Amino acid sequence: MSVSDLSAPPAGSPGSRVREVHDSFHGDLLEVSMGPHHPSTHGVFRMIVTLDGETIVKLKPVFGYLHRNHEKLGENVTYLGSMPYTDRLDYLSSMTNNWAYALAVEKLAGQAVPERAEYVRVILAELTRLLNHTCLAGFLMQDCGCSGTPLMYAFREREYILDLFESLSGSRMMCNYQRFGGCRVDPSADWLAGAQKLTDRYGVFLDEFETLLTGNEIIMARTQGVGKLPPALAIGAGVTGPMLRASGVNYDLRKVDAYGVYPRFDFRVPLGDHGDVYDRYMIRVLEMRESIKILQQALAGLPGGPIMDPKAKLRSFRPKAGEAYGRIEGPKGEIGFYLLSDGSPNPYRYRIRPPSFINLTILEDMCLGHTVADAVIILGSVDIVLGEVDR
Amino acid sequence: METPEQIRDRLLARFPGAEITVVPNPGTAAQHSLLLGAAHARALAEFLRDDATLRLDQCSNVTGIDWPEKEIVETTKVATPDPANPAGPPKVVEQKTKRLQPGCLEVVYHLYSISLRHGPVILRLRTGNRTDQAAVPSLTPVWRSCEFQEREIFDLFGVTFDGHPDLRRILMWDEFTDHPMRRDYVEPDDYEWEPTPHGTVLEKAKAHYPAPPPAAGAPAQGATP
Amino acid sequence: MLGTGLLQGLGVTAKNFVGSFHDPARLTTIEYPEVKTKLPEAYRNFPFLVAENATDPMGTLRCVACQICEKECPPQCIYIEKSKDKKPDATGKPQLFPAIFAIDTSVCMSCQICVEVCPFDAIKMDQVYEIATTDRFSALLLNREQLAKSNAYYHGIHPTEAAEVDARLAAERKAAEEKAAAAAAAKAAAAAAKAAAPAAPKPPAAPSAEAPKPPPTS
Amino acid sequence: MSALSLVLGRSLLAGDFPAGEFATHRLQAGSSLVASADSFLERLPLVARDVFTSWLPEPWRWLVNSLISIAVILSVFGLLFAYVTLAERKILGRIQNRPGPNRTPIPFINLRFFGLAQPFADGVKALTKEDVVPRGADHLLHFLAPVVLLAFSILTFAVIPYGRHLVPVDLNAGVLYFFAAGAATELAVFMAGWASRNKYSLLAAMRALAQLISYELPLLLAWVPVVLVAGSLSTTEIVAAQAGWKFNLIPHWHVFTPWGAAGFVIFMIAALAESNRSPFDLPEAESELIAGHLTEYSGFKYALFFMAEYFGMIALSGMAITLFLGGWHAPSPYLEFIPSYVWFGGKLVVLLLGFIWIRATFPRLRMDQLTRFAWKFLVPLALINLANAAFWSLSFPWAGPLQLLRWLISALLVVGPFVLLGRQLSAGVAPRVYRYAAS
Repeated sequence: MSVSDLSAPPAGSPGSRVREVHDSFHGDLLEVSMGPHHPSTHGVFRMIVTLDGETIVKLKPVFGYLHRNHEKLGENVTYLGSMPYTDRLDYLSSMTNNWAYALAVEKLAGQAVPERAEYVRVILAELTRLLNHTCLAGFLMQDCGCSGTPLMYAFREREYILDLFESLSGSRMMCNYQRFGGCRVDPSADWLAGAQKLTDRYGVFLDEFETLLTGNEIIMARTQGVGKLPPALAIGAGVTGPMLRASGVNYDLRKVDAYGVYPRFDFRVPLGDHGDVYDRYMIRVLEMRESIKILQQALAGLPGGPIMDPKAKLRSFRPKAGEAYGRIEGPKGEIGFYLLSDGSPNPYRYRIRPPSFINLTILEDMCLGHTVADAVIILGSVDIVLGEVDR
Repeated sequence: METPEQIRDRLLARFPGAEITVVPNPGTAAQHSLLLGAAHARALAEFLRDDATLRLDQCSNVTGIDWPEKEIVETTKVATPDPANPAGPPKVVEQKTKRLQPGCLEVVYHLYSISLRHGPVILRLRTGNRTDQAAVPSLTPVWRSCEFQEREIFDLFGVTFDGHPDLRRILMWDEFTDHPMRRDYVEPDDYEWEPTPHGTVLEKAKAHYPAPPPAAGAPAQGATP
Repeated sequence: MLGTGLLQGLGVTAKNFVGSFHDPARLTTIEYPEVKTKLPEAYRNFPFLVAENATDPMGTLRCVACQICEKECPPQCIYIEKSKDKKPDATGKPQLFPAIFAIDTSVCMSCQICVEVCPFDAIKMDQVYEIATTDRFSALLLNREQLAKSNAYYHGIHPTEAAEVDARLAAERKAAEEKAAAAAAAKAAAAAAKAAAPAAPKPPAAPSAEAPKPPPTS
Repeated sequence: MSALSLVLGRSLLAGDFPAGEFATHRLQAGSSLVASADSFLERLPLVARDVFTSWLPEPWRWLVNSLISIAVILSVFGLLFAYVTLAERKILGRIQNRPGPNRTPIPFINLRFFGLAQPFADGVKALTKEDVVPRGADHLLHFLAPVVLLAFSILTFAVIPYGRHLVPVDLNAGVLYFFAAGAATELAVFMAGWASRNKYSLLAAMRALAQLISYELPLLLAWVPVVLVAGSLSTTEIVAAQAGWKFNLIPHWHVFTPWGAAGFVIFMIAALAESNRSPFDLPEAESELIAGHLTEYSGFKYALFFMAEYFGMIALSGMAITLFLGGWHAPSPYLEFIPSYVWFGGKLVVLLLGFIWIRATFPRLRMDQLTRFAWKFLVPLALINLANAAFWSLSFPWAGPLQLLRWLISALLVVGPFVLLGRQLSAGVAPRVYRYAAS
């Protein structure tokens, strides 16, 4: 089904297309409140959508239904005490949240990390990326109207990764695993063998998953040309992660910041040329294939040695006064932590840069001129988790 | 990338009247920042975005910091002539001076360049005080990514951004009046406290439920002697 | 040609349908109340207090009410009140003990930070998960008696970790005993030396010189 | 277009070919094979009915016979509905690597037996749930919508021949009656959407109407060739036209001709859309419109909607069997000892499984794509298919090598337009190749 003759005008700046229609031919505009209890707003997100027929002429996102003032909580507990709370930001990718926070604190305190811990962090971050992207593909297809089948396949594979997380950190989603200066537990040989087995099989699953979805004409018709995001707008709006790369901007913090031991691994950064929903889906699939490559290399090259820096302190941890902003490439984009220390055990200011919140900045621009059905999948392709958006 | 001092010098050369100070970061991260005056902030930001050697096209992170009024006690050693022994060495007396550091609200912008792959350059804007002069110019016209983050700072810290296209509360509901991220914020006692056995929560729970029913209130009472 | 992708998709679902009858990897559901997965050893859910002895849990709690966990607990779900008096711990050293130790499991998020910060290995993570109740308050607030579980139980759920902890504690006790013995010997020598001088005051008895209880070998 | 109408007009005027082909089939139907197939089992339903009603006086017997037919249809298809929902959930589950509902025990004996009691548990739940009507709703229409919907879908069962002797009403324009009653169901959906006073329901109602207008046409155009070839609008005649086997091997079903296969596929696609099934379940698109026109329904009214949806699905499958799959005819002369109604049921179950399989696999189309797919793809294909069927009828006397040519031309008339229209339809939509950053 061609998208060229679709009556989709190019998306303008926010609100520019709002028109007051009261003549007898066009009728009134219809304002629909999608959410906070809507099946495909991925939680308690709400969009106030103004419709002309089924075409969106205005879309205002409304946040805060899951707001618990996470940053205030962070200021009232110790540096260590914030670690379990970071699990609850983006609860699909707690390991990368942990890492981003640990990285920021290590920057703040000048804490070194042993090599083995860096490798384990890479392994866990890439497993998290697999988990997150698989889930996203499943949810996106659910938004497209699949009756749960891709989602259940995605969840089947996610379950294997969560089993790994559980046997390492003790919890499936709320891992609370990274520490300042290393990781909490050393992965056993059994665990590493399990991770290796999963890595070896994952490509097979992806092949089957792609057979089901990637070449499917309905999915291509639904997603190609929908929610286009031009690169200039994407950069200006602070969009990061797979969404930015789907717009064709080559910016992957694993390459740019070269944090951890990422420079040692050979992997490529896939880029999209259209910046539409299909590209966002495909970039994630291709990133998963690159993650498998990183996992293979990291598991093969995992060095021995301690998992925690012996000088790292758990109790009475007081970094000296100063500030630091640490960021990593999370599965959803740049997850960063800004910490301001006044020398006390609690941070003076604890700020999270939530990627999915900032990626929502241009939601309206992407949705204007499309239909309700498109808005749902555009939102799905942004990949939001409300725990992180509302904090 | 240029150091903050170099950036400051270049900015001063381009915008002669601008107020730019380098705020050093004593921590190990050594991410120093530039404190901009409100008058030129937007022009400076636009320059930073468009300048060929910097090209800071991405504003990654925007955050607020609350600095309440603080009493600072400074001790200075003053040498006064010893009255008992005028001829001898002067007596050193410690004088304590108290001064009130005025409070302010600060907005911090972390800028990165996607095209040149460097950063961060950190900008700071400060309000005059925490009450009636809590406004800074908005940088949303320069970087679109500030839109929601500045709304969040307006919501949680109470900084007003001049020139923001859509400055409304974002995380709290529209009828909410206070700014929860300020350090002197007091939680309202208007929501359901669960009687937990300790600390402030129990105090509030007791105050809020003067006579709890025995079945529901028993745990709190049972745990606290 | 139009439709090939759709047909391939139908093939994948058909493969999964057929596979669900013979391939365990394509029918992954575990029917929960009847069948339960084996929990990994690292699994954690809600803390408990370790007591050395199952028969007298309150008397042999390792906890000395130092309140570190109470301070570090991120959601502030632990409430401790110290005892007024002291009683001997496993090594015989007089220690404070928690007169009240309550954990509000409706607030607890099983983050394990209390376990990590505890210097006495007194609080460990449990593996319970079928703990739903209809009472929102009292049933979710666990007191000292409900929290105390024996070291044997700890060995049952986290064998590797428990063995490490026991080995470490045994080593610490041995070191303490040796130190105490050395101190007693030194004191005895000093006393012998002082005995020559009758005017010398009588030295106080070293508290740690009492015979320590043997560590439980559960 | 004019050429097409010319062909059609000529063939209709000539009037000999359908009768010719039909007569041939009749001849075969009258042969010894069929006579031997009309066994006791075949007559069993009638015999059983007559045991009850033979003692009645004539006008009463007719009435009671009709009532028994109605009761049997309602109970059989009610039960089929119940177990299709269960089968759907279980098959969807199996496809999604989970067992599906399997825990509901049979009451009192507490035996699970693969969850076979599940539909009854669902029914009890639906009956005991509170019936919520929004305050702003149009109460009368809100109440009427599920009733009307269900009534119309039940009406469609009247003309389907379920077996050799099992035709509830043998109308001579049965097919027309069927589609007239079937089309009214969309109006009930619109009624529900309008009466609910809910914006999602209203959007669903708009979608339902657009879908009705778009898909009624290909649905009708898909069966016109059958009528053309069979020469009758009566369902029994159409089934009779498909009797017999070529070389005792290939049945004379319409689906085994090029135009019949194409017509069958078009019919099934349009039937998917007519019964609001995935991938055309736009009116109740749960990821977009919560539950569409069902948003404000609960309890038994909601169950009625479901029942109507499944009844519609069953009826359309039954009509597809009648039109294209040889009705109750057995696929092979050696299998004729199995009663005809069993064959009908078997084919019905296969088609329903196809519906479920498609639902498990495909995502949903968008509204504009849905209508474009109908107008730009299905309608032209169906029109060409009509011409194809006309050609097929005209070339009926061709024999020998000409027979091969007949097949070739007819197949070309199916494949050629499909490829061309498909290419036009999928212009701009293709799998993509991605580049990788240099560093």
